[in-house]
Amino acid sequence: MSVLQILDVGLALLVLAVAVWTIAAREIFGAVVAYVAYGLLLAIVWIRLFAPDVALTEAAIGSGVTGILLVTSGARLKSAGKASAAAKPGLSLHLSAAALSLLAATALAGVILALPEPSPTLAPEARQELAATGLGNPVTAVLIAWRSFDTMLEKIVLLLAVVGVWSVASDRFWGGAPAPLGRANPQGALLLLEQTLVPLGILVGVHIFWVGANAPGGAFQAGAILAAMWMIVMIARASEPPRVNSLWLRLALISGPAVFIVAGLAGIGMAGNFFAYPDGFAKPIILFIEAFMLLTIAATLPVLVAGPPRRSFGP
Amino acid sequence: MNDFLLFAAGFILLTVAAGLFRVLRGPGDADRMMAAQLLGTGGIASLLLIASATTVAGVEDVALGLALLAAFASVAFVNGVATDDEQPQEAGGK
Amino acid sequence: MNFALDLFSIAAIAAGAFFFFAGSVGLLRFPDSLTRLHALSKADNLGLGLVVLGLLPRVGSLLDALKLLAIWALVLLSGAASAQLIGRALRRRGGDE
Amino acid sequence: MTPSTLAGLVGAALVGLGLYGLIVNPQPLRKILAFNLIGSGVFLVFGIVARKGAAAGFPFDPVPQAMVITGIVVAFAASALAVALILRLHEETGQVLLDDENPASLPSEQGAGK
Repeated sequence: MSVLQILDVGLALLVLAVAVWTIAAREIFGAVVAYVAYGLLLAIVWIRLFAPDVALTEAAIGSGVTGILLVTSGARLKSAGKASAAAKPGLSLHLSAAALSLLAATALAGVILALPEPSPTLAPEARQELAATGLGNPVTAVLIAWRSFDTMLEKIVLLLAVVGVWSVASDRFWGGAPAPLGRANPQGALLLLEQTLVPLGILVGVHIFWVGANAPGGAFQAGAILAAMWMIVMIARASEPPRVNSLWLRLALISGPAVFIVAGLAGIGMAGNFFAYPDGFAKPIILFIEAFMLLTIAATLPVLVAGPPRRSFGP
Repeated sequence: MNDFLLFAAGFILLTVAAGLFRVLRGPGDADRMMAAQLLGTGGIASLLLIASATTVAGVEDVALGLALLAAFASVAFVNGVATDDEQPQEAGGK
Repeated sequence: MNFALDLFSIAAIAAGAFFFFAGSVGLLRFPDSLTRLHALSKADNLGLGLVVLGLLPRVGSLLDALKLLAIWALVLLSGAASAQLIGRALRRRGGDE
Repeated sequence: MTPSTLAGLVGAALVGLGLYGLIVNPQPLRKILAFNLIGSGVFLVFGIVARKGAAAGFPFDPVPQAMVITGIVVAFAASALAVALILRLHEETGQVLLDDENPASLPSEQGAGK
């Protein structure tokens, strides 16, 4: 057994242990901290699977932004009064749930062990497609060129989620702003972070977006980092969550899918098919679409975390 | 050399994971945050070591993103923990 | 020359790993939260710093070396700021008791 | 056992664990966490499929990886929507549990004004 194999097994056991703790922790806060740690460990597993793009997305959105969503909502629930005592499910439910989960996990494990060898793959087709787009990162090429329909519809799912979150607002708050993310009187250290880390973070985000064409990175990961930076600014109270009826916010939210659809329709005229990019222009078009997707993701994630409007009009 | 890098990565991961025991025990939320922060830094260190040993391209950017998000997570945690006392008793500060 | 660089890497990374080890032991064994915070910041700053130092001779390009240093700088910045934030939260809580 | 198979088995175990937590934990926020665990387990299974599909000079099949990236974002959107619904439920009824056996009827307007 080589060192690498031992490391893999250790990593796997660690991931499972932290996952057990997110389920078993007594308080929600401990569970969320464990979940964020779990996301980080999972990022290392993704690196071991040669998937740095996924590693970054998992760390940024799967663990970082989801973590702050749960911490913030947990704090809001707490500040609105102690959560009512949870009714503990009975032993029989525990046992049957355990049996069901064990069954599901075993079935899935069996499928994984029975995967055909060599397994079917779309990599050769992706390689061909990559040559046509002029990109260097196959994952970006798949996202924006080859399977662009999926990515566009996924952007629309994000929009639907925003509509859903906003629509649970009380009528009297409609058109107002969500509750502030941070506390009044932010501390000095927070302001220091806001003033030094955020510019650096924006730089890193733009860098990750730019290298995404040829190396791991791209609009999703960069958008998540920019979203995190915007949320730090809002936690430090240097800016407030925008009112839901502000025009610029809505333009930012729809720009990604809108540009995507326009580019797709233009493909009918210029290259004869929906989402066909004309020869030689594929790379600039892809980067153009990605730039607006970046904007949409960076705007959508904080809006989803901030939640529905709770104040009738901004201060 | 590669084996040494992997060994170091495993060792760091193991020690900071032992530190994760603080997440379990607490007692306070601050201790939990500290353990998560230590895991963040150790995770970045072992990520860099593993990447250097197995030559996965572009891992520096992933680690850069992780470093940013570690800071973001601690900010969010402190903010989430401290929301229950809203009164401005720290207005002056030091 | 190569051998000397490898030796340097090994020494620096081993020292970094030791600081992580010391930080974890401190986090587990120190009696109260503020001393644990003290142990944590040593591990954060020195541990990662030494590992980055040890990896520097092995990177391919100047840009990658700069990225490694930037990672360390980011962790230093956020470590310092969050230690301050956590310390304040602790002090506030401690005042109640 | 190859590292990718190991990761796939971890994914299977995570799905089971998340399913258990989803059923057993009464608090909705914990249910969302468990739901996310299931999600990441499924993503890991995708990861092993991607790794096994290494061909044509790529160390992985990029198509499942791209699907995982979109999937992570969609999972977050679903969690955010669920959180918004829970907070609204809490504002309306003052409780955070999903069972309607004891519908507490205390409208907490001060919670809404926050």
